[in-house]
Amino acid sequence: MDFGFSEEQELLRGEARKLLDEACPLSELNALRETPEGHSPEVWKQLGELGWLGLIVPEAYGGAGLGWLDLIVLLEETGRSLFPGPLVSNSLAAATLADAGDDAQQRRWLPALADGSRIGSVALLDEREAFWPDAIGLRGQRDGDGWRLSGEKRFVTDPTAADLFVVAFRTGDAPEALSLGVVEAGAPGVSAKHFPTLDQTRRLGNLELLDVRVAADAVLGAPGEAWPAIERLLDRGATAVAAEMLGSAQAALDLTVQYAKDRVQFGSPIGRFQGVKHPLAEMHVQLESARSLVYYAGWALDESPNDVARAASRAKALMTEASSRIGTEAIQLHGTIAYTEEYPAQLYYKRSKFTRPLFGDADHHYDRLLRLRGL
Amino acid sequence: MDFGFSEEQELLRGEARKLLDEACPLSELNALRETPEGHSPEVWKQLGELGWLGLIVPEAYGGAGLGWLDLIVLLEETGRSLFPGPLVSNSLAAATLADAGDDAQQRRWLPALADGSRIGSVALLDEREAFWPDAIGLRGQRDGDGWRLSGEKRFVTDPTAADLFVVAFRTGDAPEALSLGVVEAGAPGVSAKHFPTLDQTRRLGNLELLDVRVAADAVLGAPGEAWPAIERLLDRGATAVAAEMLGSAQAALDLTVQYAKDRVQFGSPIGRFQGVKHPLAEMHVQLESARSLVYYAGWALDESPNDVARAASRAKALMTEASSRIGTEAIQLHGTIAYTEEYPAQLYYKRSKFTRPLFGDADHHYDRLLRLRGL
Amino acid sequence: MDFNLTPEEEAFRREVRDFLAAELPPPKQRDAAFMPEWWKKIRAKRWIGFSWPEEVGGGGGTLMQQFILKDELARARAPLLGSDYTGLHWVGPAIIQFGTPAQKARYIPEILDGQSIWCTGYSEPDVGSDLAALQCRAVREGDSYLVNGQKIWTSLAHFAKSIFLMVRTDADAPKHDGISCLLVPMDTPGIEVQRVHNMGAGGYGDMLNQVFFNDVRVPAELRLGAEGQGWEIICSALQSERSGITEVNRHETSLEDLLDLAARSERNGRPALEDASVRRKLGSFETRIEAMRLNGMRALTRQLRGDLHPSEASINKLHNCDLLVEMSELALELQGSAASYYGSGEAVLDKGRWQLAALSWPATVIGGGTPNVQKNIIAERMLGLPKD
Amino acid sequence: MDFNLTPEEEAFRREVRDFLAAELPPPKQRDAAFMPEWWKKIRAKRWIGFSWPEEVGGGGGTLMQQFILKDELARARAPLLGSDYTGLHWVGPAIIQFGTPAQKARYIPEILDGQSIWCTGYSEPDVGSDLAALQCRAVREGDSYLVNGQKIWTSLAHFAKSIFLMVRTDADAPKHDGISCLLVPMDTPGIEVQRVHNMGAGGYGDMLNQVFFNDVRVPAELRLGAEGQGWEIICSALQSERSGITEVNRHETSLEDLLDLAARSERNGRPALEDASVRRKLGSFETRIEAMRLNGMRALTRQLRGDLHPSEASINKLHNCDLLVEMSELALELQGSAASYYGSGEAVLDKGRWQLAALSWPATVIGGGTPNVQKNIIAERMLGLPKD
Repeated sequence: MDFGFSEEQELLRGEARKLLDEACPLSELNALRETPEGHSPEVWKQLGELGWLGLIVPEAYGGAGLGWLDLIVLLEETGRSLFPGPLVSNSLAAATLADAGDDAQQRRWLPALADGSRIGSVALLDEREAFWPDAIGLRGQRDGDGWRLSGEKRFVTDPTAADLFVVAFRTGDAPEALSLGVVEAGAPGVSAKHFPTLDQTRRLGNLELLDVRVAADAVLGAPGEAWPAIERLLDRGATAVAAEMLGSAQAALDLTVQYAKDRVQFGSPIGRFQGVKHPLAEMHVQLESARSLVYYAGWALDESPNDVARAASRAKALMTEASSRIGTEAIQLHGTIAYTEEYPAQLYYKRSKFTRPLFGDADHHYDRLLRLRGL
Repeated sequence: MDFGFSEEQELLRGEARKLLDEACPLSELNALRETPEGHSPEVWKQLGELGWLGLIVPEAYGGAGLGWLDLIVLLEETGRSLFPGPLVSNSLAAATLADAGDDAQQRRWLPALADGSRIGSVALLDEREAFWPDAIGLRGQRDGDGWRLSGEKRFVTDPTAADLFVVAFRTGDAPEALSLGVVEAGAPGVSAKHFPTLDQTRRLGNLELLDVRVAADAVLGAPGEAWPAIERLLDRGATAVAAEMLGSAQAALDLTVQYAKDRVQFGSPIGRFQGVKHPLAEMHVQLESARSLVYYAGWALDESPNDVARAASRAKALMTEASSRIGTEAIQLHGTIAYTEEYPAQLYYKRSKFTRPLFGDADHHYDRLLRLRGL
Repeated sequence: MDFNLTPEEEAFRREVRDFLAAELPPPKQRDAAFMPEWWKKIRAKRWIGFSWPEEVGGGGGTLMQQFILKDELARARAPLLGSDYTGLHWVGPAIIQFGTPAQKARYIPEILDGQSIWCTGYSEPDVGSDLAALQCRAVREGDSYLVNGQKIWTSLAHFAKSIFLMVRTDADAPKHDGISCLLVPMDTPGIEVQRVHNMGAGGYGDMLNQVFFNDVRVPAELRLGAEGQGWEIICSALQSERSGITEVNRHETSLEDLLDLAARSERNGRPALEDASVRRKLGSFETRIEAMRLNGMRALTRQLRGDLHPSEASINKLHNCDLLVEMSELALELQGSAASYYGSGEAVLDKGRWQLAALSWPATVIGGGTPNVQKNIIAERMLGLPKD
Repeated sequence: MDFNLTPEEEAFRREVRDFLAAELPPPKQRDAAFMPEWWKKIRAKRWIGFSWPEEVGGGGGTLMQQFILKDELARARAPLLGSDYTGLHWVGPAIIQFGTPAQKARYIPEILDGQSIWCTGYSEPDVGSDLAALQCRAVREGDSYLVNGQKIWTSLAHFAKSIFLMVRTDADAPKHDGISCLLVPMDTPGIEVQRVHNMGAGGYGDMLNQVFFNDVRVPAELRLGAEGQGWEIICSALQSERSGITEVNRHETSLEDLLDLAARSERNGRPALEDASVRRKLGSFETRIEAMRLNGMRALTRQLRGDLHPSEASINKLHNCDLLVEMSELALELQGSAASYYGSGEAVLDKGRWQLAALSWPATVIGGGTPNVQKNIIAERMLGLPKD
């Protein structure tokens, strides 16, 4: 038994941290959010060249052929630096293609997602924001051997940066009669838009589909039988977001601990007072525990498929609670400086609220854990 | 506007505290719980002579003709001293007779409840412990112009001390088709028993009814139309229990504050550390707030009937949270001494758990507050 | 115990209510032209400065009248009473209590008439909760003081006309005894203001600044109170109504909005109002808001009887902080991912009022004396626990 | 990262599992005669003292084997490993590390064979969390010490055969340096034991005492370690497996019982398992129990690699306290008024296990180093915050 990372993984962590600190420091975030892309295409290209965009893509399709645990190392670092690039979106699109696509489909799309020449995202939700099969409402109309889609997918991450979308749609009345198809951003009838977000470092928006054709060879797997693949996608999404949250929550906690050591009030550092010290200890406990769960979920994705649902739900649930608490208390334990634009505490706070609902909040996952026990 | 007590009320408080401190100190509780009555008949007699058992009974029926606010002053003091006598049970039985009984019924029973020669209690719950009309299941069978009852009423306070019970029973299929009747302990088919409780200072048990006749002149109000009176009884019960909780929670908090001032660890009183100081401040805030709500509920019972439901639910809800937290933290903030038999902290802890479900816990009342808004 | 009003108080409540019904349009109909007109009208009724003595131009309202006025104004969602919030709440009362006749004559009327805009110079870079440690120096030179130093988190300084400035005039005295208060025009040479943007950049409450004092010369006649009396001025407050009824009514408005949001929301695929956890939270908010109202009325009763504990307000301050944070959190949770949208676009629910709430609570929770400071006050001054 | 066992470890797990399947009857079939037989069998397998070196009679189990053994025993709801809990967990390891050959030969075998019953003499009336302030005096007189003083909260003292006693041998040294450890027979003249009953009087865990020492003469050869080495002995601990897997499995058993209770309960007139608030709490318990398990495995990994942080265990200790308190609270809430019944009567649900839980958590939560102490340890030793 070994609950630790390999030397290669530690190396990856070190390189990622170094690159992100240099190429994408917090001080650049304000400038980046004003660009059309919302992130730096140069840095994205660099990540592609390093092979990091295709970490989990099989080598046969241009990827590094590594596992989720490796991706989690990288995501923890992008979370730490509040990296604004579409790494989660792209990784989930690639993972779903690798999971549910046939050889031709993987050959067609994966290499571009792995080398960074194209960006992928996933479009799951529409009218209702819930993570049960019946929440997906967008209905595909038969069109020869393909389908036609008209409607709006909501809460799509990086909608305007993405070149292609893995879209979930309904092809029957039974709750689980769902399908997955690939829609390209440039295809007729496709338009994407993002809206300003509270977390200005992340983009979110809608994918509008006006009579968009999904040809038979763009449908992943058998039509009407995609729910298991969608559920795996949800678990990967929950784990990936949790890994990013782990990095940013740790950064927020580190910042606050350092402030508590440095800031002198009433003649001593405020970190001497139990009113500051004890909440920090509690947050450390919560975060270390969420860390254990996130790492285990990554391991389960690679090695223990039957464990994934529970592992991912536990990880996202506790990580969401830890991140949300740390985000808020990082503000409260600082003074007024916490909510000035120049100081990063407010960025972590906003990020913690942004990531909370993605792929299900703590309430959803605690509830799901009981369902997984048949309760 | 005057949110304070009158001089007479302050006088009552002072007298009650003095009498209870002398006649019923905490040190006597262990001995009293071993007696058949579970409380001191002598002290009960004394309370009767002082007129305190009939505080809210109209003067015409042998009472003091005072209000709920006066009773709350007394209950706060009995709560503070963990007085084991059946004051809440007796007061609720008397209040329901005064509320729903006719002149003859009041004349028949109230004077004895007011002077202490007989003790009353109420028996509402049976199979289900909920505080909506449909939870009352015991069904009355028509018998001439009266009714016959067979079944078990559960969670009856002071069941073996009481001489008569106000019993709720069902006389129709509609959820609210309920009646109230008086059952005397000595009547054929009536038997009561109590079970050992965690809070050894309070008795709780069952009232068993085996083909017990309730004559027409023992039914309070019109048969099948008692729900409004029962709901008022529930509100009075919630308020009365909350008033007792206020007294005992304050005593538990006082004990803990004093300990924090006296107990020296690591060279200074533990009350200097924010890890002790801040929870105590939070509990003080919660308790003072519950205090405001309890007093207001008492005032509303006397003066503002339309306000009672909301006022009572708010009071019982916040008081239950405050009491439960203070009960638990009084243990945690002390050392090992807290859970030794000789030290009163454990008595307050047990009492806080005992009173939590009575007349609805915090969850019930928060939920009810939304129902009262039509939500 | 009696929660009814006397006939005189009832009459005053009716007067206020009738006036508001006649003169105050609903929030949506209030345009730019409305505010100056409104202030003129309520100034005529002496409701601006209503708690101030009549001899300085105030309303001379009794405590109960103040309570009634604030209660009615908040229920009617009336705008703030007067344009110079800082002048009306901090500077005016201090000048009434500590000012010379000349200072009163000069400053009080312009505060009441909305001709002034005050800011307060308290916090400094190394001085947060421990305010008495402030370092900004004022050295007496003849008839004036020479001020050097820096203030931070100075709300409104970028358009204030004057600053209510706390300076250290005696570096050798114990820290509480060496502070004095100066009333300084912001256009005095040597004052420089730099904006500090907050996290809701451009939005509500974005009015923080740093203020630098570089050899600023302030005539000694602009000192309020005696030299060294600054700490007393900071701690003092005129006898005015302290029930906090305005905050209570504001929370009640928020709760109504939140219930309305909950009725439109889902949790885990089911109506949010069927979720026991959501119901419990909402019930708890309602209960705590009512507790604040009643706590305030208990405090007011004690104030009327003349025995109000000076730390009493800390109890409701903690409730206020908790409610601001928890209600905005629940509102964001109810919105799901839509909570991430910001601004005024179509994707933003309820015109973004909850996002604004999530960005603006820190100004109150931290700016108003942090919860930790309030807890220390309660523990030490009300429960008698030893100081740290 | 790898959560699989090596073939050798798998083989050991199978060995344990097979043994338990063959030899351990289900809980209900275990009668009074069973325990001594059971201890004889597992002593023969060297599972009592499994982490101790073979040369003193221990099992010499590797860290991973210890983990596997504890995990399997707990899953099978096996009874405690050996009858002298204090001897096995505190006294034995200290004697192995600090004892003379004669002390080892005299005490270790009887601990392993269940012939000893130890108690520990740490706390004193004025000494709680600040253990190093202990005052019980031992004065050297020739070949022996004369002990005078008092201990309190001494578990098991009323039937212990020996006490692992911490005394002050040097009143002038800094408080951590003047403490020594004595191994004292309880029948030594001058020792008096008084019971202190706890709140679950007569029930589980009611084994507290005060112990008075009145001119108790203790031969110097019964001193463990050097004079003044007492604090080091208190702080030390033999290298044994620290994953906390036993507590984790115990919580899991509790959670199953709690889910079962919830399935039979109502909240506000509806099935408790349809109540979102109850579901959320149960899901949170499951999640934190699993986090404890994984935290323990991360700690074990670091222990195997030789870089375990000595304060690591505080993280799971806090979870442990929270879970004990919160799970018993929810169980009481689910039972409603039936939670008030105590004892073994028909009215008591689940044989009173939750009432017992509500009365027994303080012994762990307070007795095991209060949560506040654990938070200080985490903040100061892991986060590097300054000491108070």
